[in-house]
Amino acid sequence: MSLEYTASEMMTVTAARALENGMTCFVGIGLPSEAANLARLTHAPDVVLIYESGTLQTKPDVLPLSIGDGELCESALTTVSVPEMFRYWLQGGKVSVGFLGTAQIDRYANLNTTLIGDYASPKVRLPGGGGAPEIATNAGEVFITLKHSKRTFVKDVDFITTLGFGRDGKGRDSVPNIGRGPTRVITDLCVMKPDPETKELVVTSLHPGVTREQIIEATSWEIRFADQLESTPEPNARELEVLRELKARTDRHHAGE
Amino acid sequence: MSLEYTASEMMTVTAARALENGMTCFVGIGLPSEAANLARLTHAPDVVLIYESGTLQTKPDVLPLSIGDGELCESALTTVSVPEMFRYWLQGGKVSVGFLGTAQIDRYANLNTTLIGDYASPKVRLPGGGGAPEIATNAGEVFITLKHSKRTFVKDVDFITTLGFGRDGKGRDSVPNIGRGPTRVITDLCVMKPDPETKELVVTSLHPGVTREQIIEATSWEIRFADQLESTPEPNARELEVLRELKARTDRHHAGE
Amino acid sequence: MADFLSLHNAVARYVEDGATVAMEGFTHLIPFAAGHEVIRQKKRDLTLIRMTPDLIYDQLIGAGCAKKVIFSWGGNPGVGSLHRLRDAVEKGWPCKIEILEHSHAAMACAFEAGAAGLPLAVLRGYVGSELPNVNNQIKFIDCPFTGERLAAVPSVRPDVSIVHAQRADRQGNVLVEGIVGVQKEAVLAAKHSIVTVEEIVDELNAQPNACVIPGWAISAIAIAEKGALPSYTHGYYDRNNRFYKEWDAIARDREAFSQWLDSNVYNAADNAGEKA
Amino acid sequence: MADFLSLHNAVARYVEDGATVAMEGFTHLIPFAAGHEVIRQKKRDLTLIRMTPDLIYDQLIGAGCAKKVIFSWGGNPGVGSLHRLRDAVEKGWPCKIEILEHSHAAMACAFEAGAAGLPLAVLRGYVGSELPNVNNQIKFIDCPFTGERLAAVPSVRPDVSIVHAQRADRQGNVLVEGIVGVQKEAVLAAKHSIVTVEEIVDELNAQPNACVIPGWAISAIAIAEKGALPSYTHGYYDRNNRFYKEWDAIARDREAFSQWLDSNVYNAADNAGEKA
Repeated sequence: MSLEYTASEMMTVTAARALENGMTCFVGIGLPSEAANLARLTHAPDVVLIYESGTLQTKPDVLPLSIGDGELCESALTTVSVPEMFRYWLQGGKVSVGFLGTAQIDRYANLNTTLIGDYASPKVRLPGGGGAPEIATNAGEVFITLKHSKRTFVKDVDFITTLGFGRDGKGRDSVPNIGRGPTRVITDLCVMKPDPETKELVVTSLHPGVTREQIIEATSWEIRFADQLESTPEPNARELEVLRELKARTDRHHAGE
Repeated sequence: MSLEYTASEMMTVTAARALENGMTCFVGIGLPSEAANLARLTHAPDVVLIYESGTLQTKPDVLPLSIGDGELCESALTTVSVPEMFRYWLQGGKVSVGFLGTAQIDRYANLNTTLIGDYASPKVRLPGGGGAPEIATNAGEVFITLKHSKRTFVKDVDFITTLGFGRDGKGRDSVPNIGRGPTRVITDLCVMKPDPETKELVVTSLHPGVTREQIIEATSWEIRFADQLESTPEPNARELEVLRELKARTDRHHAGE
Repeated sequence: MADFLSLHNAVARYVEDGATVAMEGFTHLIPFAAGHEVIRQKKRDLTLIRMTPDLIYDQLIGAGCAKKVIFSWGGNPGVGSLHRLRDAVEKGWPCKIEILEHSHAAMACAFEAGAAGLPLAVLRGYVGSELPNVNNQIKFIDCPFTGERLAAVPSVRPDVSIVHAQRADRQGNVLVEGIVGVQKEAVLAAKHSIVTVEEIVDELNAQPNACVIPGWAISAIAIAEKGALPSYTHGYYDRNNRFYKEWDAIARDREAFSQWLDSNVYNAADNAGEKA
Repeated sequence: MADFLSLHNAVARYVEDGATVAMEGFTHLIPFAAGHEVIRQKKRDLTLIRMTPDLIYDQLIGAGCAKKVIFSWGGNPGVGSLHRLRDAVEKGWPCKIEILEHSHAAMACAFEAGAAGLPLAVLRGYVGSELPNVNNQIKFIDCPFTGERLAAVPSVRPDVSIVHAQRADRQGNVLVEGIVGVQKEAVLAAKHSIVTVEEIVDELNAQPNACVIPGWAISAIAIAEKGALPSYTHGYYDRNNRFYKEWDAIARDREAFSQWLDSNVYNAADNAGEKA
């Protein structure tokens, strides 16, 4: 029996499945937040979600539009100040996984959310680093989720806002007290992981119906594929139902005043 | 009309009068706490009392035995963590006056609460610095109150736990971001202030009935007297009544379980 | 002891041209009413500090109040770019602005250090990021105990901080509840501070460890009902998410923005927050 | 996720001979029941960290559990000396102990830095004090922005921290209320942590910004009713000030102390806190 679902749903469900029950997850807004809450509402009821607004162990009923929606605070175990969030909880080593989105990613999983072009006179000015630079280094590991396209998957990012593995893949070598960094990248086409040696991102799993050519087409560098290339398991009915209800609730909520 | 009062009451009332309404006072336990609360209950109803236990703007009905009695928290505007107390409120420059006691004080108003004798094998081990070292440097100014005796008023303290004006009176010179230091010392015999030039403590006011000889006798260095020696005003009836009631309430409270 | 002033008088007294100003509120409690008052009073050459510039700084920048922005995330949360910020950075409209860019962790620590009266904040940060290449205020020190290399940034110590809160009592003590962000730090770090509140009450009814800022640590308190709209005030009203989405279209276009500013700020009373 | 253990099992599992242990509680919420359990289990060679050693460390030192004490104020608050601490320091009874002495500000900052995962704390401290002459863990650094000389101390990162709190819910989340001291920092800074609580409840009923420590940041939770006596638990029972005064006479005399220890600790169940 095959279910109908979109590539975007496939991405979110796959990202959600990456989170294990009991993990402590520092959640970025947007796609990561959608995936993290789907995980919490399905296979990982005890996943602990933390948002940089200071909301600890929050269980929002609808997805927040911003990182500090009232919903997050009302459903949190407690809410701490933003300095405490970054100092005690993130830097203090209490976060097992940071879940990030990005505007641009390169082959060493470095993230750019600063700008396209030159810093002094940018072509496109992006919002900036936010919490990501320290989430990426102080969390135990990092999951990244974003849509796959030539524009977003570039060989070298214009600017390293947030460290993946650096310009040469060695950016974390011999740095004390640093997390493992990006351990998987989940897109609407596939899952990628860093090569254990070179740290270059390698496709390890193709989503159902996606071809190698589609991925090559959507990636600006010569993307490699794992020898043991897997096929990503399809979403199940419950995941799709929970995700769709969550998004419908969210849309209704944010349409109101 | 003359009232009956003890030397100890004279000391407390004089110390209390040093606090002005609206000052923000970081209060040490014991004599300073007694004086600060007397001030609050008499001429300075809006004096803000802060204790190092984190209790901000507290109004205890009885004197606390310890720096963290429940009374302090229950009557406080709010209670913050101890790191916040020392970082935001004291070091952050929000305290106009630190009110301290001490075991030993010397002619440059340096305080010793660490030990008598040698550090490695002390004759008497005292409790230690507590909050005093940073209260004395981060508060706008410092008031000190203690009983006058040869044992407590020494030429040079055995150990500078807390800076007055250093071993030579120049300990605050050209130190950036430092408070004015001890501006008055209130004992059961007199009030002393640092000489504006040398910073050596000088008697500026004699309590009623006290002679110069008594002070010379109770001080281990050759104490100087100001040219314009004043006579400390006597306690008034209301001050004595409020002080005695406060102490009676306190005794009853602490005698209970 | 805080003075109770009108919002107009508080801004007139404490916000000078050329000042360094932090208007804080992490998504929650953003002081929009006060920001609009700053625009109405045509303050100029401000250095604006804020972790998440948000719509309030987009409006201030578009209105020409800013010469420099110090920030760590400059977007319309969940929607996209701040088009007025981009227009100023990319095309210099209405004037060229300088930016100084940090990470959230560094700015949060810098506010904390400012409140703590320190000249610098130390954090385990910026590892492998290229932000230190473009921000000369990011330095590194070696831990004298372990030798570990740690980042250092100057503390934030604004001339004026402006925050919004739920309520004040008649002594000027202020309760901040919910997502408290760096509001308390902003007030304590600043030379002067303005707190706008929803209401003034006889009793704060705060819990023992509530986030309460004493009146004697605040310069001025001004009532601004719904002063955080289109952001929200926990316990009073919700975030106007729809307006955040609508802002995208308004801010994309200089003309549309200028018209919005005319109708909603310049030609509005100082409780303009209500209409945003 | 915290394990719910008996106090005996929690101490047996996490407090090893030779460990660095912080039992915190600033006058309020001092974990006496847990301290007594450590004495009963005859733990040895502990490095004991605590801002205000208080009676609990006087008892541990007198019982021979400590080889070193790191502290900033070692007295019986409002009463006088800690005679067991003095006897150990001055006369080496029952064994010689080493002391490492700080100011409150430095230790508070060191706990904060430990919770923040940093190797050091930076403060404007120890100016003119002779403590740096006798404590080689106090160093000075120059601010790279202003050149100001600032004190630096190593952060506190104990092997085990033990604190007492009002209550936990069934997921092990703990509410601490009232004078919160450095309790949260102690738990977050430590490799392992034991929290004793007055009771376990279905709902914490905490305010939005209450001091709540999540269960997943705690190693073990043990019920210890009246576990803070003779100190107190805000909302549950008052401080036994009379006992603090009586302790002076008990602790002055080795014999009286040993008898007290026999009757009230060694020959008492693990809810001994109740009788103290």
